[in-house]
This record gives sequence, structure tokens and C-alpha cells, in this order.
Amino acid sequence: MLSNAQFLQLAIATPLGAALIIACGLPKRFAVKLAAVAFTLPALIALWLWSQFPAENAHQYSFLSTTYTGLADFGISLKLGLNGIALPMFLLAALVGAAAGFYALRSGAERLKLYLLLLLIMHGGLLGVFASVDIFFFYFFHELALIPTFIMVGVWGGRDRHYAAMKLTIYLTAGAMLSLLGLIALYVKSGANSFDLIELTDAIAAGGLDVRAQNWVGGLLLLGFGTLVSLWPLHTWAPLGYGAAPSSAAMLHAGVLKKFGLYGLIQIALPLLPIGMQHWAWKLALLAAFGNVLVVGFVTLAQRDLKQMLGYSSVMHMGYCFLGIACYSVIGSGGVVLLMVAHGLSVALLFLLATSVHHRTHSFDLAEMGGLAQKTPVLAAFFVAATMASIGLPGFANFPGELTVFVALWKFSPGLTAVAVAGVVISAVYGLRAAARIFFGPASEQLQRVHARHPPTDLDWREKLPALILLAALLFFGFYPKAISQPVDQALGHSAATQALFAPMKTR
Amino acid sequence: MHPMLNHAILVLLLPLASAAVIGLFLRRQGALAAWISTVTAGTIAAISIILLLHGERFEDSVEWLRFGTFSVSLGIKFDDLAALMLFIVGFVGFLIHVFSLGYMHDDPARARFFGGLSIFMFSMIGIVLADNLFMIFIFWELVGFSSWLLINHYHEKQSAADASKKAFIVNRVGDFGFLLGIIWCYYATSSGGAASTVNFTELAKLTAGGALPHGEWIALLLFCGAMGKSAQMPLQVWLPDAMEGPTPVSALIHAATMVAAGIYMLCRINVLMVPSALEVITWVGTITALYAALCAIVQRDIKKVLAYSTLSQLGYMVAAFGLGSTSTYALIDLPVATVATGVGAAMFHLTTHAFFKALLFLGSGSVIIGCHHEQDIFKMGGLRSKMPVTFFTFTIGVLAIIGLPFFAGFFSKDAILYLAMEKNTAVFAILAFTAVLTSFYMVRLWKITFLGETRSDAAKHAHESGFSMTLPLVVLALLSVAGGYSGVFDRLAGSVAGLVPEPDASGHTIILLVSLAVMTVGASAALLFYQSAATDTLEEKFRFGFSWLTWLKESFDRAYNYYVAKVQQRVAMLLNFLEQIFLAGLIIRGLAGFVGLIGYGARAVYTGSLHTYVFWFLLGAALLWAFAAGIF
Amino acid sequence: MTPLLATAPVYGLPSYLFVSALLFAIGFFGVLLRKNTLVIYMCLELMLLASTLALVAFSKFNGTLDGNVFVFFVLTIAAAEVAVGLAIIVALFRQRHTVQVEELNQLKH
Amino acid sequence: MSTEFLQAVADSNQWWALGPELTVACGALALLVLEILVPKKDLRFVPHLAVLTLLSTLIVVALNFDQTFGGEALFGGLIKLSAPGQVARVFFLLSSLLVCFLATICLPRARAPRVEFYHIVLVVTAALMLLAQANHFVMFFVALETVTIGFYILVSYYRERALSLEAGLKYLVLGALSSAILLFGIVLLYGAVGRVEQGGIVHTGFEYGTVLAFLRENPGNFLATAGALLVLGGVAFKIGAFPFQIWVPDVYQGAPTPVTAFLAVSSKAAGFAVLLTLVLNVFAPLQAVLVPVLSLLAGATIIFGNLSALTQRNTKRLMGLSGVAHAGYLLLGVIAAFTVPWAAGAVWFYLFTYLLASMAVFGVMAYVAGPDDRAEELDDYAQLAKDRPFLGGVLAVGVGSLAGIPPLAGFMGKLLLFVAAFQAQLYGLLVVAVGGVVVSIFYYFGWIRAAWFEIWTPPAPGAAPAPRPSPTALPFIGVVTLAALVLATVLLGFYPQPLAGWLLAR
Amino acid sequence: MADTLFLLLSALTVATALLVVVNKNAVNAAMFLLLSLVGLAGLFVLLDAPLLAFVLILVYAGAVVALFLFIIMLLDTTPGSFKAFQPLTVTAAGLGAALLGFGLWSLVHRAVLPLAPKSVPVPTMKQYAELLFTTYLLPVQVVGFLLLIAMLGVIVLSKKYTEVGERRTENR
Repeated sequence: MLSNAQFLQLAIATPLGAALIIACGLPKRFAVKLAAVAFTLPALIALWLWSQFPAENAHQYSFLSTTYTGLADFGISLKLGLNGIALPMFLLAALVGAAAGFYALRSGAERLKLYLLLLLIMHGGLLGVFASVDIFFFYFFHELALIPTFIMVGVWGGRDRHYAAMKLTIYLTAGAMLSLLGLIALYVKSGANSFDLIELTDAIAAGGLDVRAQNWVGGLLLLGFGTLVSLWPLHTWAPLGYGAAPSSAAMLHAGVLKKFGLYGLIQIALPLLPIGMQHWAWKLALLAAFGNVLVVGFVTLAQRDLKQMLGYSSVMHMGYCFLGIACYSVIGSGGVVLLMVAHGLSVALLFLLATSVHHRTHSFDLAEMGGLAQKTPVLAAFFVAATMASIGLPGFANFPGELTVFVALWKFSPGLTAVAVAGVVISAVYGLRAAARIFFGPASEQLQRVHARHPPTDLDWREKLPALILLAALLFFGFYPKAISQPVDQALGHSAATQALFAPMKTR
Repeated sequence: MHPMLNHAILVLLLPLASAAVIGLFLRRQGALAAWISTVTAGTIAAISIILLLHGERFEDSVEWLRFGTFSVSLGIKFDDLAALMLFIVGFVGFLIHVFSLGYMHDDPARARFFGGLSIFMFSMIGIVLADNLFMIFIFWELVGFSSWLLINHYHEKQSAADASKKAFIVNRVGDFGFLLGIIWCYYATSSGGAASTVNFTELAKLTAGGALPHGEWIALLLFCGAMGKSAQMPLQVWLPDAMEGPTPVSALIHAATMVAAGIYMLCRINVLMVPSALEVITWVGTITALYAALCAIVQRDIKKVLAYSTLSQLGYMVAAFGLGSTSTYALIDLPVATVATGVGAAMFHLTTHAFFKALLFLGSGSVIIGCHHEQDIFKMGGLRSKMPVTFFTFTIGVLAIIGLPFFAGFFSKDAILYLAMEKNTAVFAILAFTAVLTSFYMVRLWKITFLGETRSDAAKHAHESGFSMTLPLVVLALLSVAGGYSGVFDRLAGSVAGLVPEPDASGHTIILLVSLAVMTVGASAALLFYQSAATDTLEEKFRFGFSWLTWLKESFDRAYNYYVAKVQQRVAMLLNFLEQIFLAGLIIRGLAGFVGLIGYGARAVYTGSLHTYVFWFLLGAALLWAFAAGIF
Repeated sequence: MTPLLATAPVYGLPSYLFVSALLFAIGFFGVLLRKNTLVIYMCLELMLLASTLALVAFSKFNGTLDGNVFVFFVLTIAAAEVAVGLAIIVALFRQRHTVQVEELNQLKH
Repeated sequence: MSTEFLQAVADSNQWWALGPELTVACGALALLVLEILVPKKDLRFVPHLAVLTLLSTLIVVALNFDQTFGGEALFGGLIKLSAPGQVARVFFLLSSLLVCFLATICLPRARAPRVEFYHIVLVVTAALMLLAQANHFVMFFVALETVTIGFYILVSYYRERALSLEAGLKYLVLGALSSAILLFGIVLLYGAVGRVEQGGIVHTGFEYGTVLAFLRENPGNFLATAGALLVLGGVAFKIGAFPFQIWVPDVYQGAPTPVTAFLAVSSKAAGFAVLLTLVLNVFAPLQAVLVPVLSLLAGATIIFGNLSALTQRNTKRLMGLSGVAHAGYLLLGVIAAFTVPWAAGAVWFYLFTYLLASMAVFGVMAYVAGPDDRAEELDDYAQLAKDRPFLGGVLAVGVGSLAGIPPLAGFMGKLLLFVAAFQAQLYGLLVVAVGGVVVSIFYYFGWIRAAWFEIWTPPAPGAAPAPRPSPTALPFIGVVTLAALVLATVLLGFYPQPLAGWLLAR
Repeated sequence: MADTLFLLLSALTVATALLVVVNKNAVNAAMFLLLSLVGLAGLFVLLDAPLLAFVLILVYAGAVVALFLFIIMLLDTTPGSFKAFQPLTVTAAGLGAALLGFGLWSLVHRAVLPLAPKSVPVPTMKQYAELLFTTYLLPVQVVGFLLLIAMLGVIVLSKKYTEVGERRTENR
């Protein structure tokens, strides 16, 4: 029997190993079967680890294991483990990965083997990101997951895929490079001579960074991570990229990979750079509130293309996450973790369903749609559920996340809270409008024309199964958010305690 | 754990289970779904009666979410107020379930309908039982969702889709203020160094100890929630449109229970009220009552008339709440230094209104079914003989709403008018005038629908509805009569009933006279003006007045439509334009283009000519020399 | 052999260095100005020779022989370079029938 | 000069220490002999012999990589065996091996003599190895010129192609110019140091150690500083650093593909080997001057290389210009090496990853170029991934590694350089470098895009599409070599231990 | 005497070098280069390196310049092919000249030269030989290889292939 640490390693190794085997030329039908296993296993392991996680000392990393890759002299080693913050994110990655994988298995994409191969690499990278204690590998796995995204957008993408792939690549590489610089800065400035987050934390707690360094490194990390998470006005890649990306890639990227930056800010920047992050808090909050929430919210209202709209709405929701981070409090950060999980699940579900809608309407143009629900009630039900989740209806996981962020934000600035809450109204407007345009009212001419040629069918099991996984998770965390909040609260509370160490430095 | 707590939990979770079962397994088995939902509703009604009569009052909660110092609990506060509301919701809800069995019998999407009803029951009971503001907000939103679901039942109709969307969004606007108010309140409670809380009992304790800071703003923000849900001006626009839903839905949600949730919530948080906020609340309610009554006069659609009358009655309740004094009363078992009379009057009217408005809506549903989905009252007429049970019960409903003595509405309306007379003469005058209008349009409706000759084929072939539909009518008619008597209401409301203002002898006489007068004036005017005709005879006589009222009715919709089409959408288009052209285009693409241009420039220096290359070497040598010479 | 310069000369090391640098500059100048590849090549040789002059001068005034020995290598290498260079120029002339630099710019941008 | 001294010097001529160089040189001679002895039809074995020589030497050197050096100077101080020298040997042998592999693809397609090519490559390889181990400016110059002259010939090797000859001429003139500058610098150093007597033995300014000692005592000496900088100018030509990078694209484009690879990898690496030795062991006391100079060069090189590559469509020029940018990143490491001891190892690591990736890309280019070596525009790569998935994959990995994308080895190289630069507090340069990397993504990704995404693009309507030159058939050995390169690139990205442990752990 | 000789020889060297640059005719340029070499050789003699002067004349005048002349004749670049310097070129070259002038000025003025030893004997042939074959044995070997590949290169670049016939000039 394997130990839990080995299970964690296995979860990451499975998709990557499967990708390697497929790359070596496995025949297609075996490849599909292998991929199915490789998508399922990490999800099962993640659930198992979740059940095994000792919630009472969630601030410490559990399931630790270290593998040396030859850069031990530089303090780089593949150190895996999960703490209270990483655990829900890991679970999110595993679940969304499984859903995206199942959706891809039967998607009938051209050159399916390559598609699955890239998706498996992406999945492995995602799992690795959140399981890495070593921040070098945290970055490394992110990039590992990012590369297949570019190729998938470029090869299997939709409209404008070339421009989108190029823009996506350059933006995200720029963001990643900046954040890499920030991480290197931490490595060098901390004096730990190690990328191991535990050692870094200890070293900084012992020595401390001066205010100037904190401000600079914090700014660097915010800029880098901000680009990756589409902070306004560095967001224009997101709608374009998601508009063009194939469904599974969009699910994994928008759902999970994008959370890399936020996760990095919470897990690394906030505890290690308390002063630096507070230095930027107001600027970040203003950008997020007025840029991400208000401006992008209105821009979302003006979208006609369903996927573009989803992309913009995702950008808008990232604004809440940034606001939560700007609060610099346990409540804010905790809300962000919850919101990340919820948003990851809901946006993945929406992208999945958007593709399913496209299969039945042959269009993403909202103006051409209407009345689809008469033919496909189940699809409509799923879509409505996903929309309701994304606009923060209680019962879905997004609600407790948003609520917590708002509560935290009030303490930071009541005015900005009003702006943020106004965003909830805006999101309700575009969310419901999209659902209504697609599904309700009489059937549109375009739809009748398409249906005359291709009689529509309701969701079949290959679409239902991944959607159900995501929806079930959304509902579970919506009804029982404590499942996430408890370990996260533990972990954050502890880092708050370490931050108290820096309290005297603020007077400097 | 209190021994009756599990009953309350059961009452909360049963409808959720029913909805889940229907949603997951019974999508295609409409009949089974209907029965499961109805049986659930019956069980809820039974348990709610048990809980009401058992007399045990309790509260308990569990933590739902905690980050640092912020925690949200889910809990149950079962006091007399909750018991009364739970009974109304459970019992009226059950009757409407039964009615729906008949009404929705032929609907292909019956399962979805009954599933939606179950979700609604779950959400509404959640509001009723909630013990803190966060929990109320959770179920508040869920009620909005179930309302959306049910209004959108005939989703293939564009108007239904639009109406449901409108309802949800307008409610969200109200919730915007509500949520801000909750959060503000949450932080305001910790000003004294205590832990933040929004638990009702704790809030009551805190206010008893000393007023909360910013009380006025918190109260008004919280009232925003009620404005949305109870459709007060200026957020009333969604309610008339919501009549696109099936009639039982209108009866249950948009007349008897959900729209009353705003009133209920206000009564829950009455400890947070301050006089200046109450003043505002009073006027909002009063104006809504008047405006809605005016609009009701010009309606031709039977459900629309009832919808506006609902609006008007809700205005009454809100005004009643606002009129409450800040004198000390004992609410339940706690000393409270704030409104309470308003609570009593509002809840009293809420109760009676729930009975007679449900009755009226169900009656109209019966009429609509009987007339094969004809809703224009001028195409009906003479239904008295064709649908005797419906006619009889509907008449009782009308009498109750116009406040004929010895019917339920008479007592509750009197209480409100008395309160107004005591507190604010202007409000009293307006409310009294509104009562005139109420009896006018209700009698008009009644007369045109049921009396005279039949005016359309649909009406000619009208027939009485089945047993499942008439039974609820009869039961509700009974309650519409009996609900106002203190013997009944005291039983239902317990200590809340004690808060209903009791006029002294002289006040009693004045109020009695006034209310009789207004009822008589309104009713007789209607009886006088209206004869059985295919067109609105009054409209032909007072064309100007009618068109003015119509304009008044539509002005809000026009304003909102103008906002949506001309302001919101244009801002969105403008920002989108800026985003696409300016940000993504000019700045980002421009930057990329600029770099590309420099790239072309950099590429152009590779001229291919050896001589230029040698110059580069000269440059390099000179540069190195300059460094050596210490020039840099 | 006896030293030719028995008496201390007025023009010492700096003067030789100056001449050497001047030659170097002139050679560079020629490379900059001339269009005939052959002449450019001569100018390059001139630059190499300028260095050898400085080398010999330093060697003399340092009193170490290594500089002079290095001149041997430089001369040999220069000769080899000339051979290869001229071969390339000839081959190019066969292809393009020109030795003018400005006509040899097909590789660009 | 006493006889004892001469005897001692003669004794220090320990030829065994130069075993690898001698083996390679003898292999080169053997090739010539074979050409005469073996009948014409058997000459196709000649390349195999060259490969065999290199491979066996490589194996021997790699197996004994830490046994033959003790840091002592041999040959009267001309040569110093050292750890970096050993690394350089391995590097140049490996690189030449792959150049020979590329030559087996390209040469048969052109009407050009073969034996001489391999002979020159071998001689140049030996000279490169000597160059990296030189401890004396005379040795340095002689080895350098041997390399340079070899390259003159190799660049213009396709003497029937005007472009090759033009490239040769440009390389010749500019190379000779840079040689002249370099030589003048050496002369100035020699003059500045003068005569140093130590323990009865006379040292001159040709010896690295003497120069170092002299500069330690006179760091402000103008003549020596000028000399040092001119020498660096000559080296900058080799590595293609601004403003001496100007020859790069023209020469790369005109040269035969194997020679382009040779230039891009070995010549550049030789420049860096020399630069590291000079900067750390000879000119170290001039740090106050060198750091700003090198910083300026590095910054300008990165910016200029990347920007000029941005819109380039010719793949060979693209490799050249992007190679210029790589030289800029490497310079970052060289500057960092002043203060961060392990940065030199990082530079070598980067060079190795660059070797693997570049050779893979050049291999693909050699195959794609077609029978007449003309298909070298980006448009010629359209549909490559569909028609030849293997080549497409190799190209993607190679280009990705050059772009520095994890998990490929190139990323590890960049990371180490950046960490070193950060520790050396070169913040401004780091910003420039990061900007450069972002810009470089554009053109590298453009290449991958050309090969991978242009799949369903139909040919322009109306105009008859020109027939695509079909890539050369891929023999088994080609598959194996390219696969090995790709595998190494990927493995080093995931598990850099084999190389990093060797280069950095000392 | 030595000073006069220095002045004369350096003037000769520099003047003829300048003429190499500005002369229109390639043949004349080669001839001036020859003269410049002679001046240089004279300077070598002044610097006590008669051997080097001899080698210089032998290698350069005898081989290199002859080769140049031979090639010039072979390629038959007529004097008419000389093109006038363009203004831009002259400007740029003038700038370069100014830079170089500054460089020379600074070189001579700022250089701190080591002190010369009292008296140095003129090196003998034996000393050259000893150095070349002990200390510098390795470079000598390398130069041998260098010459070998240079020779091979010239052959490769010039030898006619077995298949006869001019191929069309490739213009691309």
C-alpha cells in the first residue's frame, strides 16, 4: 500500500506518464482508454487525500515528499505537499481536470491523440502547481501546463485562433517572466538560498526583508501574477483567448490555471511580503474594483459572442479575487480561496456547456439564438445552474466566496464594497440575459434553419458526466462551504500569526 | 437541542428533498412529481400547524462558514412571528399545491413546475426560520431564483422570459442595498468591542443596550431588500409583469407569501429601526399603495388588476410598519425599545391579505381555466351561473379586500387606518383615498367578470372547475372570513397579535365610519359606472383621465426601458468600444505594432553592404576606446 | 651585431607607437572608404602590419624577444589569410564578375 | 637564456596532456591520407571516420573529464589544463560531432568536395579546444586565427553559390578587421606590461598570469585598459555582441547549414570560453571598467538581437539574430561571474542547452531545406507538423528550448543565468533580458506557428501554389540523432542533474 | 642619425599607406603597399630586428603583394571601376577619422609606458630559434595546421570539379 505522500506523487505522475506513453506512439483506442484512467485516477486520489487531510494543523504541509533533481545546490528540489490552502486548489484541479478530460475523450477532435496528450500534460502541470512546496516547481509546473494551452488554441481553436494564440502566448509569457523575476527576487533577497517555501518563510521570519525590497518584489509579483490573472488593464488576452480556445483547454485554463497567480499571491506574496502587499493594496483594489468589476462588467454587457462574454465575465470575477487579496486579511484571503474554487468549477462548467450549445446551434452569436430550451431542456437546466452559480446564487459555492470577500472588503473600504456589490447586479444582468437569449423565447430563425439540417439532441452522457461532476462539486461546496473554509482558515490564521512578526517593521 | 427543533429542520429540508427527487429522477413523471410535491406541502402544513399550536418557541444554530473572525451561521429562530409566518406559508402553500394539481393537470412540464414550487417552499421557509441576516439573505436570493424559475415556466413565450429576467434583476437591485446594509450592520455591531453579529436575538440585545451607530443608513439599506421583494416604489415594476407565470404561482408567490417576505423581514429587524428611517418607509409604502391603486383602475387583464391590488396592499403593510411608534413594547419575550405597533398591524394585514389574495388569485385562475385561458375581463361576463362555486368564493374575497365589516380585511385595514390617523394625517388621508379606489376597482372587476351577459365564445363555454380547484377556494374563503377575528388571529399569531393597535372607543367609531364610507363610495361608484359591456365604459367617458392613468402606469416601465436601452446598453457599448479600439487596439496592438516597427527598423540596418558593417565596427572600437579612456 | 642606435634616440617608444597607431588608423580608414575588395584587403594587411610595428617596438624597448617571435606568427597567419581571402575573391569574381563591395549585397535584411 | 630554462620549458611540453587535440588533428590528417589511398567510390566512408574520431575522443574525454587537469600550466605556460577547459573540450567535440552529422545531410546535395570539409572541421575543432585552454596570448591568437581561417573556408564552401561566397567575403573582411583590432589590443597589453622578472625568469605581457598580476598593481593603466578592451572587442566579434553582431545574419544565411550551426554553436561558445577566462582570470582587476562595458554590450545585444529578429522570415537569419540575443543573455552570466562564482558554470550550462536545441533545429532545417537548400523561409515550414510530425515535434522542442520555455532545458539555462544575475544585482539588465525574452516569444512562437498551426489554411485562391520542396528523406541515423537531442533537451529540463551536477557543483 | 632615419622611414611608411587608401588604381595601390612595406622594414631594422625586416620583405613584398598584383591583373579590374567617394561616406569616414585622431592623441598622451631596460643586445638567430622550438613549439605546430587548411581551402575554392562547365550564376 502506498503512503499518502506517494499517492500525491502518483496523482501528478499519472497524467504525465500517460502523456509520455501516448507520445511514444500508443494506438488510438488504447490511448483513449489510458487517458480515461489518467484523468480519473488523480481525481480519486485527490478525494482520498482530502479525506485524509488533518484539518487541525492545516497550516503545515501534509503528505510531504522530496525528490532531488540535481539543483539541490541551488535549493531547488521537487518538494510536494499540501497545506490547507493548497488542498482545495488541488482538489479543484483534479475535478476540473477530470471533467475536461472526459469531455475531451469523446469530443471527436481531429488528431485526438495529440489533443489528449496535450491535455494530459496540462492536467499534470496543474496538479503539480498546487502540490508544489518548492516555488520553483510551482512556477515550472505552471509553465508546463501553459505550453499545451498555446498549441491547443493554435491548432484546435476557433475564430481568430492564430492571433489569439499569439497574444495569449506573449501576454502569459510576459506575466510568467515577471513573476519568475519576483520569485527569484524572493529567493535571493531572503537569503534562504532555497526555493523551498517552508525554508523561505523561516528565513524571512528570521531575517526579514526591508521595506524597499518588499515594495519592489511585491510590485513585481503583482504585475506578473496580475497579468496571468487578467488584472485590468492587462486582461485583453483573456476574452480573446477563451473565445478561441477549444473547450477543454478553456475549461482547464480559465478554471484552474488562471488561479495560479492568485494562489501565488495568497500562498507566497501575502505571508512573505506583508508590507509590500499593503503598499500596493489600494492601487490594486482601485484597479480591480473600477477596472475589473465595473468597466469589464459593462463591457461584458455589450458582448454578442457567448464565449467572449464568458471570457469577459471571468475577467470580471477575477476582480473580486483581487479585491479580496487587497484587503490583506484572513477573511479576504479565505474568501478568495473559496471563490477561486467556486469560480473554477463554474467557469469550467460554463465553457463546457457553451461548446455543447454550439454543437446544437452552430453559432456563438447570442443575437442569432433563442428558444433552444424547447428542444434541449436538460442542457438549459445545466446552463441555468451554471449561470446562477457564476452570478453568485446561494446554494452554489460562489456565493459564500463572494459574500466573504464583500465582508472583508467592507473593512478595507465601504465605498469599494458598494462598487463590488454593484458588480453582482451587473453580472446578474448579463448572465440572465445570455441564458434567456440562448434558451428562452420562441425559436429563432437561425436555430430553425440549423435544426432543419441537424435535428438537435439533448445532452448525452458524455456531456452530462463531466457537467455533473462540476455541478455536484459546486453544489456541495455551496451547501457546505466549511469543507473548504476550515482548512483554509487554519492555514491563513497561522500565516497571520507569522505576519505578526513583521508588525514592528511597519514603523520603520 | 430543543425537542421540537427537529420538526423545524424537517419542515425546512422536506421541500428541498422533494425538489431534489423531482429534479433528479422524476423529470418525465409529471403526475408522480405533482403528488410528491403536494404531499410534501401537506406535511409541511401539518407540521407548521403542530408547531404553531404546540406553543414551544426555541432557537438554535450551527456554524456554516468561518474565516478568521467572520463566521456565518445557519440557524432557526422559531418565535411567534416565525410560527405565524410558517403557518401562512405552509397552509396557503399547501392549498395552492392542491389547486395546482387541477390547474396544471395538462401541462407538459408539470414536473418542472412542481419541482419549482418545492424549491420555493424551501426558500420561503428558510426566510421564515432564519435566525440571522446572512441566512435571510441566502434564502432571500433563493426565493428570487425560484420566483424566476416559476415566472419563466412558459419559457417559450418571449414575454415570460423577459418578465422572469426582469423580476430577478430588479430583486437583485434591491439586494444590492440589502447586502450592503447587512455587512454594515455586521460591522456596526462590533463598535463596542463586542464580536460582530447579525443574529436577531443578539441584535435585539445590543439595541436594548444602546443604539447602533449609523442606524438610519443601515435601516434604509436593509429596507432596500424589502423594497425589491415586496415591490415597493420604485422597484415595483417587476410584479405586474410577473403575472406571466401560471396563476397558482401568482397566487402563492406574487400575492400571498414571497412578496410578503419583505414585510416579514422588516418585522424581524424592527429593532434596528430609527424614526427617520421609519418616516421614509412610511411614505414609500403610502405612495406605492396609492400609485398601484390608480394603476389598477385601468387594467383589463384579470390578473393584472389583482397584481396591482397586491402592490397596493403591500404598500399598506409597509406604511403600517413605518407608522409604528418607537415606544416600548414587549415583543415576544424581550424588552424592545422600538417599533412594535407597526409590526402588529403589518403582520395582521399580511395574514388576512394572504388568505383573501390567494383566494382571489385562485379564483381568477379558476376563471381563466374555465374560459380557456382568456384573461381579458371585458371578454367574460355572466360567469356567475356557469361557475357558481368560483363566483361565491370570489365574492367573499372581494368583500374581504374592500373591507366589508365582519370580513377579515375589515379588521386588518382598520388597524392600519387607525394607526395612520394617530400618527400622520396626510398618510391617513391618502390611505383612506386608496381604500376608495380599492373598493372601486375590485367591485368593477367582480361585476364585469361575473355579472351581466357573456361576451365571448370562451366565456360561453365556461364551466366550473374540478374538485381539487374548488376545495382550496372554499377553505380560503372560510379563512378570509374568519381570519380577522381576534379569536382566530390571536391563536395564530400569539404574542404578535398583542401588538395590533386597538383603537379606543372614540377612535373606533371614527375609523369604523371612515372605512364604511370609503368602501361604500368606491363600491357604489363602480356598480354605478359599469354595465356589462365589451369595452370599458368608464374609459369612454373619461378618456383623458384614463389615458393619464395609463401613462402613469407605463411611465416607470418606460423610464426603466429607457435606462436599459439608452443608458446602460450605450455605456456598455461605449466601454466596449473603448476596450476594443482603445485598449486592445490602440494601446496593446499599437504597442505591439510599435515594437514591430522598431523591429523593421532594426532589421533595416542589415543593409548587406560591407561598408556600413565596417562603420559598426568603427563605432564599436570607438566605444571601447571611450570606455578605456574613461569617457563613460 | 652591435645595436644601430647606440645613442639614446629622440624618437623613442611613443613615436613608434604613434606611427603604428597612425598606420592602423589609415588601414581602418581604407577599409571604410574603398569599394574594391582587393584594396580593402590590402588595407586590412596594413592594419596587421601596424600591429607588428608596435610589437617590434615594444619588444625592443621591453627587452623581451617574445614580441619579435610573435611577429613571425602574425606574418605567417597574415599570409595564410591573404591566400584564403584572395581565393574567395577570385571565386566570387567568377560567379559575379565584380569585386566592388556595393555590388555584393545580395544578403541583407 | 640558460639551457636549464630551455630544458625546463621543453620538459613542460607534455604532449600527452593534449591527447584529445592530437587525436582529432591526427584524424584530420588521416582523412587526407585516406583520400589519396582509397578509391573514389569508397570515399563515402570518410565522414564516418571523422565522426568516429570525434565520437571516440568525446567518449574518452567525457569518461576522464576530471582526471587530466591539475591546474598546472604546460608548454611553458602556453596551455593550462583546467576544469572549464575540459568542459570546453566536451562541448566542442560534441558540437563538431553534430556538425559532421549535419554535413552528412547537406553535403551530398551540393557539388562540393567532402573530405576537405571534414578535415577542416576536425582541425578547427582541435584549434577550438586549444583556444579554450590557452594561457598565453600567442597561443590564443594562433588558435583563434586557425579557427577563423577555417571558418573563412567553411563559410564560402559552396563555391558555386554566390551567396555562400558573398557570406565568405563578408566574414573574411569583418573577421580580419576584428582580428586586427584584437591583435592591436594584445600588442598594447604586451607593451603595457613590459618586462617582468620573477625569480630569474622573465615574463612578458603575453602570459595571462603576468597580465593579471600587472593589472592588479596598476588597475588604472590606460594602455593596458585599452588593450584589454580591444581584445574584448575581438572576442565580441566571435560571440556576436553589439555592435560587432552586424555580420551575423548575412554570414549565417549564406553559409552552408552545417557551417551555420558550427558558427552559431562552436564559434559562439569559443568566444564565451575565452571571454570567461579573460574576464575572470586575466582582466579581473579591471572590473570597474569591464562591468559597465559588458553591461552596455549585453543590454544592447539583447535588445538589438531580439528586435531585429522580430520580423525576420528567413530561418537562418532568424537563428543568427536570435543567437545574438542569446549572446546577450550569456553576457549577463559573464558579468554576474564577477561576483557570483558559479555563474561561469551557469554560462556553460546555458551553452550546452543552446547546443542541444540549436543542433536539433538546424537538423530540422537541413532536412526541410530540400534538395537545393533553398527552402529556408518560414512559409516553407507550413504544414510541416502534419506532413512530417517527427520533424515538427523536433522543431517545436528545439525552438521551445531556445525560447526558454519550461520544461525544456533552455528554461533551466535561463533560470540559472537570471538567478546569477539577480544575485549579482544586475536588476536593470534583468529587466531588459525579460523584455527580450518576451519579444523573442513572438518570433519563436511564429516559427512553431508556421510549422504547426498553418494546417488547414488553403492556398491562396486563384494563384497556383508553387510546389512545396519536399524535405529530404529521413534516414534512421537522422531520426536517432534528432530524437536523442530532443530527449536530452526534455530530460535536462526535468532532471538537470547530469549536466548541472557536473558544471555547477564545483 | 637614427632620428633622421626614423623620420624619413616613418614618413615614407605613412605617406605610402595613405596613398594606398586614396589611390584610384588598384595596381598602384598594391605598388604603394609595397613601398609602405619597405618603409616598415626599415623601421624594423631601426628597432634592431633585421631578421624580421628580412622576413617581412620576403613574405610580404615577395609573396603577398605579388599575389595581390597577380590577382588584380587576373581579375582585370580596370581603373575606371574606381568610384568617387560619396558625400555620406566621406562624412562618416571623416567622423571616423576624428574619432581615430582622438584615440591616437589619447594613446600617446596618456599611455604610461614601462621603463626600458638599460641596454638590450640585438637578438640573434639562435635566440629566435630557441624560443620558437622550445617555448613556442606548440603554436608553431598549430600554424602548420593553419597553413595546411589554408592551402586546402584555396584548393577547394579554386579547383575545377571533374564535371566541366560553368553553372549559371545563382541569383537569389
